[in-house]
Amino acid sequence: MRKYISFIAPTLTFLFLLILWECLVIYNKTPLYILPAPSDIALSLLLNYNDLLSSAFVTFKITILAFILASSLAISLAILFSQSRFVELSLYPIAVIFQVTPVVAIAPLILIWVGLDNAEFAILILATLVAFFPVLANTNLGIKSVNKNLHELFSLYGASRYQRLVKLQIPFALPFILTGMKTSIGLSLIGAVVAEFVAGSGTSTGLAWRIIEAGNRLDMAKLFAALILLVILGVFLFLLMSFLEKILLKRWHDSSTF
Amino acid sequence: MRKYISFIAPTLTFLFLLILWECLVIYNKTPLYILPAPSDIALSLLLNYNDLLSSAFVTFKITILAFILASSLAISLAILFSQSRFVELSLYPIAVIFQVTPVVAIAPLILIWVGLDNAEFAILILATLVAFFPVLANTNLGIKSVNKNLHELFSLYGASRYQRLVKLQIPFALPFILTGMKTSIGLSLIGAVVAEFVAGSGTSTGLAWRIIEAGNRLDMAKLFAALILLVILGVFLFLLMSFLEKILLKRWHDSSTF
Amino acid sequence: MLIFNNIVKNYEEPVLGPINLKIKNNSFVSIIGPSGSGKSTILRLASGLIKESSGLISYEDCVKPKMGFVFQDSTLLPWRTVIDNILLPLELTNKNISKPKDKSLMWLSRVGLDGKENSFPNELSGGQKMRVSIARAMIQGASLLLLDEPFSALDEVTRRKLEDDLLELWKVNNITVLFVTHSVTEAVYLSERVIVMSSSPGTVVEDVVIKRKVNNNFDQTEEFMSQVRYLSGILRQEGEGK
Amino acid sequence: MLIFNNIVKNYEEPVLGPINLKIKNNSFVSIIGPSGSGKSTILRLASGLIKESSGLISYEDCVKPKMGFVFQDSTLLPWRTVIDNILLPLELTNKNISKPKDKSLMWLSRVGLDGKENSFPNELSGGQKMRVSIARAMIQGASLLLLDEPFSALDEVTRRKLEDDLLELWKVNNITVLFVTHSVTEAVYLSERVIVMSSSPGTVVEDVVIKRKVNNNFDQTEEFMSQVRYLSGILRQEGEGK
Amino acid sequence: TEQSDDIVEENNLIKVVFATDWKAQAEQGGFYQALAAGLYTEKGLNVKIIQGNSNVNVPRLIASNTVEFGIGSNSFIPLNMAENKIPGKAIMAIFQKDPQIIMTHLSSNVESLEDMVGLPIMISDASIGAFWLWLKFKYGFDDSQIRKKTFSLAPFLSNKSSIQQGYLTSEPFLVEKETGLAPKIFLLSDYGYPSYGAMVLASQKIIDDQPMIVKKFVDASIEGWRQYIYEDPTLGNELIMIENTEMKEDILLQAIKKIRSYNLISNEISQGRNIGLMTEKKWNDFFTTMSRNGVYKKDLQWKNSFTLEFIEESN
Ligand SMILES: Nc1ncnc2c1ncn2[C@@H]1O[C@H](COP(=O)(O)OP(=O)(O)OP(=O)(O)O)[C@@H](O)[C@H]1O
Ligand SMILES: Nc1ncnc2c1ncn2[C@@H]1O[C@H](COP(=O)(O)OP(=O)(O)OP(=O)(O)O)[C@@H](O)[C@H]1O
Ligand SMILES: [Mg+2]
Ligand SMILES: [Mg+2]
Repeated sequence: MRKYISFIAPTLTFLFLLILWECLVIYNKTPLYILPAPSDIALSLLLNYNDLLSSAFVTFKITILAFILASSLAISLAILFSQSRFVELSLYPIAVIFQVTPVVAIAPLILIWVGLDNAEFAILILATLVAFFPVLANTNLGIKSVNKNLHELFSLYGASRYQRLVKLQIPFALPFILTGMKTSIGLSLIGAVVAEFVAGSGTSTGLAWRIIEAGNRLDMAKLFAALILLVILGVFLFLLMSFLEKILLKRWHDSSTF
Repeated sequence: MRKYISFIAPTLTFLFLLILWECLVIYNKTPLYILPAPSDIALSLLLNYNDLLSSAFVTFKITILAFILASSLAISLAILFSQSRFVELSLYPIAVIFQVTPVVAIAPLILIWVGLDNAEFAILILATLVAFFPVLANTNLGIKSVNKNLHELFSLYGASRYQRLVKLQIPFALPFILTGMKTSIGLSLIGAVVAEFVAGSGTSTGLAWRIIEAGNRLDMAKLFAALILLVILGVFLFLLMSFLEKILLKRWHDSSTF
Repeated sequence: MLIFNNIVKNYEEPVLGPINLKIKNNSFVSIIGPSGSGKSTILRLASGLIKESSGLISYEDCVKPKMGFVFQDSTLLPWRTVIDNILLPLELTNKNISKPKDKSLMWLSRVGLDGKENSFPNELSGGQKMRVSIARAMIQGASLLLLDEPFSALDEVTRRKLEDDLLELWKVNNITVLFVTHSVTEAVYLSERVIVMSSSPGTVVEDVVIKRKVNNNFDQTEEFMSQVRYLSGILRQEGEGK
Repeated sequence: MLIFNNIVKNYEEPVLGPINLKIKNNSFVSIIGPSGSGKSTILRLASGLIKESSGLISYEDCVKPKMGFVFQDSTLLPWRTVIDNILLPLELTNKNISKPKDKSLMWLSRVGLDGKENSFPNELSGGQKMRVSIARAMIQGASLLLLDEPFSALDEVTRRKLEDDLLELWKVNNITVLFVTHSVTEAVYLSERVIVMSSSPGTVVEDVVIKRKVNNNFDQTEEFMSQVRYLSGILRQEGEGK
Repeated sequence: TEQSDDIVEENNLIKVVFATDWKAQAEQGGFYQALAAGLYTEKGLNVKIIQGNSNVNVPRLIASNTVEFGIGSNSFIPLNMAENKIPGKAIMAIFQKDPQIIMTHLSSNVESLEDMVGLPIMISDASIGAFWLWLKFKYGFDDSQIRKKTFSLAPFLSNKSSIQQGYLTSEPFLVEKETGLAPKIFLLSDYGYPSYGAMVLASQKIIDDQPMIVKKFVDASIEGWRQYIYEDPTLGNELIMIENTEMKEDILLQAIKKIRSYNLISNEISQGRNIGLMTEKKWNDFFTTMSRNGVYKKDLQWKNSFTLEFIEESN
């Protein structure tokens, strides 16, 4: 029982919410075009099965790519920061700049830069920009939180910067990094969708495309079906990260009871 | 000298980037409508001083409100999670759902829900949704990372849940929370802008609106002036948070050398 | 009365037990034994911090007494100053003590740390941290003191002073002390009863009542020496038996 | 030769110095003194982990010798198993030792931890952690050993065994040992020279060469006892002078 | 006050809300003119205009009775409403032909819509469900040609071979202003695109319950448009520039000129009469074109998407 609770608890909540939603819609007679009931959405999901799944796959692909790119970029940057206070002070604000620049606003520039024919690449860049900051901030915190005593141990043995990095700072920062990544993976997904909204092309039609399409047709059930797929994807990716975290932190870290 | 480096380093980088930008634009004869030079932007900033500043203020206000709302919400939620594993398992996925639902997609619903006359309120809700997750994830990690020995100490003295929370978990998690907030404050700003993009009615006149309108009219200098203001706001808020972090963590935490 | 009834503790492998012990109220009992034999584990079981794998731990009247615990590693809150660390138990038990600050300064001075009240833990030496931890365990007037090698990081002078303070405290206040140490002399000097542990898994191999005809300069007497020799002998056997 | 020339260390207030010391190569020097007198600080200065506020520390030939350090609190990497913790110095100094694993298992067994090689630090008792830390300091064959109360968390049997191991190691390998302890008997038993510190700020109040006519059972001799009594007396004065 | 109570008396004026699909601009000038000149007030209406943006979904606002009136950008929208049984319909059409254009640079060797097949075109989200469908079946355009049109013209301007959609009254002017060269324009309606532009949609509730109010709104709006395009637009423009501080007069004036010269709201013959006109024939044309090509099911109750009861043709 205790073993399955981590599976049962969220499932129960979901079921409860779905039923509540269904009942509210039925009770209030909310029309379909304002808020479809879960049953309508499920029906639409079945009807548009093919479209929606292939779109979800497109979005999934970009999300994963953006996530990997963003994480590696952010971790590398944080590592760079840890090597030099000057670099950190100089570049951290630049990272903040990228974080706070809205995708919508820079999409045109990126499109010009990569060329209209590389819209997918533009999406990838934009999604990466959306996702990288939490990993950066958390890796930075993690590396800085390394115990002074452990640092002294490494100094004593004349550890090179590289050794200190891979044998001390990274392992120590791992729980921090993973938490950053747990935030980041959701942002990658959001980023992939938003970027498709603002810079997409007709050649790759992710979930944003379906949302727009359904919105144009006022087909709310399909719109919500796409949204639900998106959310399922998000929760799935999050659970994946949680699982990875559990494996990586297995025995030693206090937070790994999760 | 060492004392001022945290001020000089980023300033130098900025100056360097600005000069590089200016030179590149001049050298490539980039037309204004693609990428204005910093000097053009500065000029536009001066010319549209009043408009832009008042818009920046509107955005600033929403950002701060959303940030406060998001942080308190996220911290409360993380605290709730720490009290019951069951609640955590049930609600964390819901939080993930809110994180991965694109603002663009739920904006219409929120707008209908709060009413068109309350567009500002809708923007606030949306910006809050965008910003809350990093604080949640980090507070959660922080609370979970509390040293086992310290927990035992508190058990020994029969500390109540409340005491454990305010005297152990929160202080311990503080560096984590603050890092989450450093990510979050940027997201609040982004959220405020994006929400205004998607849910702003004519009455809201934040920076997003300036950006779109200037873009529509091809006034790139003004568009970039608005973007630059946005970025300055973002960096300012980030520095504010860093400063707060420095004060709060002052002496004890290993990461507070920042 | 604190009763260990057939207590066993297992992690992946068995580490302790079965243990049967009765600790009388107001007694001073020392536990000695090789490193890793489960001394700390016994204290943690007694305090309820960890749960036994089998067996039963019970207190007289079935009420958990108020406990002070000096952990083997000084467990200080890094974000609190020395004085605030010492005040922690009072805050947590909501005890309305008059002048808590004065009381904690008194304890600080007793452990020889006058003037360090506003230092943070990371500014203290190893022994100083331990002493703060001792002061903290003492301040709330516990009726059961669990001390896990409290003095082993201290120089002999400080240690001797604190040992005498502890004895004084024990005699005056009717408290029960469960004292882990690896110094046989310390155990014999302080306690009424010494329990010797052996390891893998930890069990009690000897449980002696200390005979003490005189109280003054007990540690200069032959009686003292012979008991130390006896216990050391057992320990040595244990150590070499492995 | 390790030379302390007018070394002073201040934090917010002065904590150490001025200190003048010459530690000859291949000597075994103990430092004793009250808690907080700056013993750990001296080791950290000697190893270059912290910088002196004024004065100069120099090594013979101006080359930093290879150092092993047992910190006062066992500083283990929590994500590494015992054996991987012990192997760390070899990894960091990129020393190509044949069969590093065997060597570390040998050390593990010497500190009495056979079978614990795959445990994680949080699964060890206090004394076991310290012993891992000792094994780690020993494994790479340092020429300068800095030991900060390495044995104070250990029971007497284990301690006595490790003391003898240490002496053996020192004699066979031509290494220099700087040994912090708060046990006068330990200091006299082990070392050629004992330095006594006083506190606030930490200075050297006594610096004696240990006379040792016999080597076998030295600690049973009157010579041993008298030197212990002498140093204890100084320490007691220091402690009570405060 | 609760706004879903939709109609509230205020100084004896009846309050109605009108949601546009974009920020205040000349393309909605007539409504602002009517508001500024007090035409609505004369009819006893207190009209509140809410500016939209590309994300405001007007049909949904109407469906939820959040607003009484709103703009439907093209003929697809009322049909989509009918298809989804959304209670509301088109009551008048401002632009008799949809001002949607596709533009290329003057130097481009694209000479007609057919030439664009296979080339990337920047299209807005909303248009993907509208004229793009028509282009697809009429000329064989394909979704893979679509690139997102951002709010900025920079991607268009920076690449001499790019193609983008636009609004007759706005983008060409900006392009010319910026580059000195007017772009090549392909007005879709010239190629037979059968849509109306900028229709007024009304909620079914107000049509059923208070047809008089609808009628009054229509009449006042028609008069507003007449004044705005064919008389003096100053009042309307002033209001627009208050509501949208980024709007400039030169843009407004050129748009008015274009609306007049292209006969967008009223043809040469009627010159200011018959504004707002819709005909069943044109609706029928539109629907049959679309349904024949599979955009709509043949049995769609297309007549539910509009009502002609509030506008009448005059000669
Ligand atoms: N980071 C610091 N900031 C301020 N004071 C410090 C700091 N580190 C050490 N001290 C002070 O320096 C003095 C010497 O400390 P040190 O650790 O060397 O003592 P020690 O002789 O090793 O004591 P012990 O036997 O208790 O380990 C102590 O009084 C301590 O409070
Ligand atoms: N979390 C754990 N997981 C596995 N084994 C553990 C754990 N905690 C303790 N042990 C084992 O239990 C045994 C007893 O540990 P304990 O800390 O009680 O020893 P101790 O007698 O206090 O030793 P010391 O004198 O070194 O402090 C040890 O062998 C230790 O390795
Ligand atoms: Mg122990
Ligand atoms: Mg020390």
